[in-house]
Amino acid sequence: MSRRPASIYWIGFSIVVAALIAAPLVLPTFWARLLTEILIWGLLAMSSDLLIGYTGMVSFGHSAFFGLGMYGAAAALLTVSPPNLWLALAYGLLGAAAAAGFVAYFSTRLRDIYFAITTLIFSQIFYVIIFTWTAVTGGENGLTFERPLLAVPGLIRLHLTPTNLHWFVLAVVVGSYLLLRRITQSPFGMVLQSIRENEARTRAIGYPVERYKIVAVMLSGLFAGLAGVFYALQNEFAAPDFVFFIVSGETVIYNVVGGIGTLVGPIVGAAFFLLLREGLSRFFTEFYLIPVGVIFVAMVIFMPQGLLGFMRRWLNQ
Amino acid sequence: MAISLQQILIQTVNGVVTGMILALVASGLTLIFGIMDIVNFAHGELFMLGAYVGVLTLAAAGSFWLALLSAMVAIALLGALIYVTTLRPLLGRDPLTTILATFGLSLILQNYALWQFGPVARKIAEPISGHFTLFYLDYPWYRVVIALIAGAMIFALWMFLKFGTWGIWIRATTQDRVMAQAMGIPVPLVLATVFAIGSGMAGASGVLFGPLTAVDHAMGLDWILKVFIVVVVGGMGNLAGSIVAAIFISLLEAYASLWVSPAQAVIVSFVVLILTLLFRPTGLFATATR
Amino acid sequence: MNPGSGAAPGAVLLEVDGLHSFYGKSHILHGVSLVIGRGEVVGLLGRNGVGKSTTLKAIMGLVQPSEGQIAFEAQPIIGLPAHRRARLGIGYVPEERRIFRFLTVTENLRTGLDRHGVSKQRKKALLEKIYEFFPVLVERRNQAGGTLSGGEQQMLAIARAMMLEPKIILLDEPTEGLMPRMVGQIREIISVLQAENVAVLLVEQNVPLTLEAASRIYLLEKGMVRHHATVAELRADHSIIQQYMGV
Amino acid sequence: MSDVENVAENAAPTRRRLLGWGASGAVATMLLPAPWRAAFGDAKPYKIGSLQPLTGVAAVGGKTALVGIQMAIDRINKLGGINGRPVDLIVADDQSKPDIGRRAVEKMVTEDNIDAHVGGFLSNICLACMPVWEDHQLANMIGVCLDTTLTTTKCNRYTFRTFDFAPAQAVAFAPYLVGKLGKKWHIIYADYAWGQSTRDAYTREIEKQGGQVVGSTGIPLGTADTTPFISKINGDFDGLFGISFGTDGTSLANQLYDLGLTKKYKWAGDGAIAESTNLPALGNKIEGFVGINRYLPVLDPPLDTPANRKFLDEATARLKKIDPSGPLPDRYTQSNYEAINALKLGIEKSGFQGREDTPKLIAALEGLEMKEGDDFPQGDKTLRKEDHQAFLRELLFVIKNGKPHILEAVPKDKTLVPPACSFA
Repeated sequence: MSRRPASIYWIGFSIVVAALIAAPLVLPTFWARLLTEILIWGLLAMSSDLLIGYTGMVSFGHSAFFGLGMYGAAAALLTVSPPNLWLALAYGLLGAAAAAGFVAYFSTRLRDIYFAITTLIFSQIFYVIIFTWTAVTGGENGLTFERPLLAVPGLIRLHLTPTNLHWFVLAVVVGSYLLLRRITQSPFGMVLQSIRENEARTRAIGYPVERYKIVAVMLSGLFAGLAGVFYALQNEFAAPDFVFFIVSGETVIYNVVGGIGTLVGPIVGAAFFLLLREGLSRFFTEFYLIPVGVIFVAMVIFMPQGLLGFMRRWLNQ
Repeated sequence: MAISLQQILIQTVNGVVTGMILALVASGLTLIFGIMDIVNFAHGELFMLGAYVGVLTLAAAGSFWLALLSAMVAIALLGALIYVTTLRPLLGRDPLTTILATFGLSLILQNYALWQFGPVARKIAEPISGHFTLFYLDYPWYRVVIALIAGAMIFALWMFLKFGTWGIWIRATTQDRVMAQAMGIPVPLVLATVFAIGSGMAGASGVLFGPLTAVDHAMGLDWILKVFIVVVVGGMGNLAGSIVAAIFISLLEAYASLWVSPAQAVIVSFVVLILTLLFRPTGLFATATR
Repeated sequence: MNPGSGAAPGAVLLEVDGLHSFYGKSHILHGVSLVIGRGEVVGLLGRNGVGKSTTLKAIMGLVQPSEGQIAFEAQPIIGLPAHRRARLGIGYVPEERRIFRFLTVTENLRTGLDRHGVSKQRKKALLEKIYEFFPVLVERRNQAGGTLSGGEQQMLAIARAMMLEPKIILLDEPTEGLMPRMVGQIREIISVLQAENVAVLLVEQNVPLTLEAASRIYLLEKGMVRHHATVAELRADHSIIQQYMGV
Repeated sequence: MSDVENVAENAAPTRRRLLGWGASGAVATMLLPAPWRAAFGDAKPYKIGSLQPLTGVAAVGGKTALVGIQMAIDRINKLGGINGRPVDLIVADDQSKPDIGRRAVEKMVTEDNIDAHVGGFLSNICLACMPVWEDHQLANMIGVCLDTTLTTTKCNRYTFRTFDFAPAQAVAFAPYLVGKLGKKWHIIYADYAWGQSTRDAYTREIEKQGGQVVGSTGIPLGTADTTPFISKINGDFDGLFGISFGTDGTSLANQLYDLGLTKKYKWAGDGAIAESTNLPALGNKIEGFVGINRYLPVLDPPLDTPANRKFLDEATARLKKIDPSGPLPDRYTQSNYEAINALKLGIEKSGFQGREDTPKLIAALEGLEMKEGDDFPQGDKTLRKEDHQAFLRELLFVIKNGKPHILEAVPKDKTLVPPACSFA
C-alpha cells in the first residue's frame, strides 16, 4: 500500500467512504443496518490489529474491552437522566480504559501464546463478574436501555435514527482508522513494529518495551471500548455474552481472515464473516455453521495472508 | 459458617476425582500442544464425539468397557484424519493459525453432532452402581473407579512415552523436531500418531465422564476453558505437570466453593493461572518433572 | 577453476549440483556443486554466512533448495524428507549439536538406533561399539543429555549420528566452543570414522584441523564454490586460504 | 378426520425439508408447494416469524419448540387458514447468542416483512429483541422465555406470554411443598438471573405457607461436575428444591442422586429438570422427583382429553423425525403450539390484516380467554390485560418408572400473582 502513489490511495479511500456514506440511502433497511454493525465489529477488529498486526501480540481479551465499553455506556444511559450520548461515550471509554489498564499491567510481561492466554483469562474474569453480579449488571439478561438524543448544546438535537447512527458510526470508524493509521506510522508505531520484529533488540537499543506495550494495549482497548459503546447504541442492550471469550476469538478471526497489519483488513474480515454467515443461514437454516466452519478452515490453510493479502497477490499477477 | 473437617475431607475426595478426569482430558491436549505446537480448540468436541461413540456402542453391544475402547479407537482415527487433512498443512506456521483452524473444526464437529444425533441428550449408564458412605454422603464407587481408570490411562501413556521406541521418538520430536527428522525419525507419522493418541484420550474421557452427566452436542464447551487453564498451569506440553495442575486446581476450586460464592470459585483458578504465568511462565511444576 | 570438477577418488557417494536456496527473500546459495567419494573426508571452508551450514542442511533435507540436484549413491534424493535421507545413510551433526536435552544419553542414541530392520543383537552390538569409542558416554548413559558438558555433548551428537550406520556424516563446526584439548579428540573421531569407511563432509573454522583431517577442500564465498583443491595444493599455496577465510 | 390426519403425516416431512433447506418461508413455498396451498388461491399469506436456537447450547429446546410451531401452522393451513388467508412461517436461528438473535429478528422484520412474531427461547435473547418489536410495532408472542421481568419490570406493550412464569408456579407449588413434603427447604439453583429470581419467588411463597428456606446453593451455569458444590449440602432440613434446566439440570439431578442426597432428602423442583427431553439422559436417577410443570406428555387426568391425545400423537411423530431417539413433546412444544393458536384467535377477533393493525391485535389479545380444546390442549388460560401474562393450570407430578405421574392439578385461579408491570 505504501509503495503505491499516495494519490491513488486517497482516491480509493474517498470512493469507499463515499460509497459507505451513500449506502444507507440506497440499501434496504436490513442490509443498511447490517452494514452499520459490520462497521462496529470492524472497528473492534481494527483495534486489535494494533496489537496483532503491529506489535505482534495476539490478544484474546478484546471482548473485555468491548464489553466494558458497552456496560459503561449502559451505566451512563441508565443512571443519568435524561440519557446523554456524550456521557455514555465517556463512561464507556472510561470503563474500557480501566479494564485495558488492568489487563495491560499484568499481561504485557508475557509474550506470545502466554500473552494470549492471560488476556483470555482476564476477559473471563470480567465475564464471570458481570454474569454473576445480577443486581448491578442484570446478569445473564443483560441491560436494556433507550438510545439517547444526538445533541450538542446550542447546535443540534437529533433522534438517532438508523441512518444518522450509521453516519455517526462511519465517522467514528473513519476517524479511528485515520488516527490508528497515523499512530502506526508515527515514531511510536515504529517502535511497536520493531518490538514485533525483534523485541530483544528493541530493548537493547534502549526503548522501555514494557511501557510501549502497555500503551499499545491501552490504546487498542480504548478503540475496542469505542466499538462497544456504539454496539450498545445501535442495539440498545448490553449482555454478558459480549464479554465471553468467543467474541475475542471472533475478533482474531476477523483479523486473520482479512489480513493482519493492514487496519482495513480486519474490517474486510468482519464484513466477509458476517456476510458469509448471513448468506449461508438463508440457505441452510439449521446447519449453516458446518459450511461456515469448512470455509473458514480452508481460508486459514489456503490464504495465510488473509483476504486482503490474497487479493493483493491476485491483483499483482 | 464454620467449615468442618468432614467437609474439607469430602472436598478433597471431590477435588481428586474431578482432577483426575480433568487430567485425562488435559493429557491429550498437552501432548498435542507440547509436541506439535497445536492449540487444539476442538479438543472438547473430540471429547463429546467420544461420548456419542460410547452411547452408540453401548446401545449396540451393551458393554461399557467395549464402548470405552471403541470410543478411544474411533476418535483416535478421527484425530488422525483431522490431522492429515487440516493441521498438517499448518505445520511450522504460527500456532495462532492452529487455534483458528481448530476453532473452525469445533464449529463443524459440534454442528455435525447436532445434525447426526439430534438435540436430545443421551445417557451412558455407569458400569458400577454401588455406593459407600463418606461421612454424611453416599459416595458412588463409580467416581472412584473413573479416577482410577483415568490414573491408569495416564500411567499407561506415561509408560509408553518413557520406555517404548515410539515414546522416545515422540519425546525427541517434542524437543527438536528438525533434529528428530535428521535422526531418521518419521516425524510426519509421529505427529499424526500423537494427534491420534491425544484425540483418543479425549474420546475415552468422554465415555468415562458420560455417566456423570448427559451426552449432548454442546458438552465439550464446559471443558475447553478449564482444560486450557490446566495445560498452561502445568506447563504446556508437560504431561506430569498437567496432572498435578489438574488435581491442584480442582482441589482449589473445591475448597474455594466452601467459602466464596460458587460462581466465583472459578475465579480462583483464573487467579492461579495468572499468577503462574506471571511468576513461572513455563508452568508451576516445570522443574519438578518432564 | 571450475568448481565441481576434479572428480573424487573412488566411487562417488554424494553429488551436489547447482544448488540454489533462499531464506525468505535473501538468496543464500547461488549454485553450490560438490562431490564426495565413499569414505572420503572433505572439508568445506569459508567465512561466516557464506552458506556452509545451509549446504549441509540442504543435503540433509532440512532446507528445501529452489533449484539444483542432489544424488546419493547415484539416486536423486532431492524430494525426499529428511528422515528418509537419514535412513539411506546420511548422518548429521549440527553446529549447535542439538542434543535432545531431556532424553538420557541412551535414549538419545536410541533415536537413531531403533529403526526397522535392525535385529536386537545388531542393536546391542552397535551400542556396545559406540560406547567403546566414547567411554565418557558410558558413565553418563542414564543422565539427561542437557546436563552433559559441551565436549560430551559433541561426542554424543557424533555418536548419535553413528547409530544410523551412516555412509556419510555431515559435521558442522564440531570444534566450535570446545576446549583445545577436545579438538584433538574430534580429530581422532574423524579418523575413526574414516577407518570405518564413513565419508565426512566437514564444515570448520579451524583451518589447521581441516587441513589435517580432510583430503580435499571446497572453498565457499557468497553462496558459491569459488575454489576446489586437494589439501596438498592448499598447503603449497597459503594465500588461497587467506583469500577466502580472510585471516 | 382421518383424512386430515393423513395429510398431516404427509405434510410433516415436506415442512421439515423446508426448514432444512429453505431460505425463508416465502421462497420455500414457491419451490415446494404444500398440499393445501391450492385451496387458498391468491390470498396473501400471513407471515409469522419465529426466532429459535437451532444450534448452540439451547438447541434441544429450540428444536422441540419449532415442532410445536410448525404443527400449529400446518393445522391452521389445513383447516382453511386465518380469515381465509394461509400462514407462512419464517424461521431464524439465533445460535443461542443474543447478537445473532437480534440481527435475525431485524432481518425478519425488515426483510421478510413478518406480520407478527412467535418464539424466543433464551430469556436474554428475548430481552435483547424487545426494542425491535417496540420500534416496528409488532406483536410478539413469547414461546419459551421464562424470565420473570419480561412481564414485570421490563414488560412491553407488544409482548405477550401465553404460558406461566416462576412467581405463579411458586404460588401453585408452595402449598404442596410445605403441606405434603416438609417445612424446611434447601434450594439449589442455577446461579444466574433466572435461577436467582426463581429462587426468590419460591423462598417468598414457601415462607408464606409457613415453611422455611434454611439454605441455598448456587451452581454456575455450564458446570459439568457439580459435586464440589452439592457435596456441601448437609444439615437439618426436609427437602431439596432444584431450579435448573437443560444439561445443567441433568447433571444436577444425576449427581444429587449419585451422592445419595435425593435419598436422604425429599427431592422436588422446577419441572424443567425432569422435562421429557431430559428424561432419557436421567434414567432411573430421577425416580421420586416431585416437580411442577404446565404440561406433561401424559394422558392422565386432567390431560385425558381427545385434544391432548391428538396433540401428543402428532407431536411425538414429528419429534421422532428430528431426533432418532424419539423424544416426547415437552412444554416448549406445547407453549409454542398454543402461542400460535393464541395469535390466531387474536387475529380472528381483531380482523388484523397486517402490521398496521397491530394496535387492534393487541387490544384483542389483552384479556384473551383461551378454552381447552384442539387449539389449547394444555387447558384453559387467561392472558391478563395488565401485564400480558397468562395464567393457567399447573400440574404437580412425580417421576415413577421413568415417567411423570400427575399428583395434583392446581387450577389457574390458584396461581395468581398481582401484576407488576406498567407499560411505558
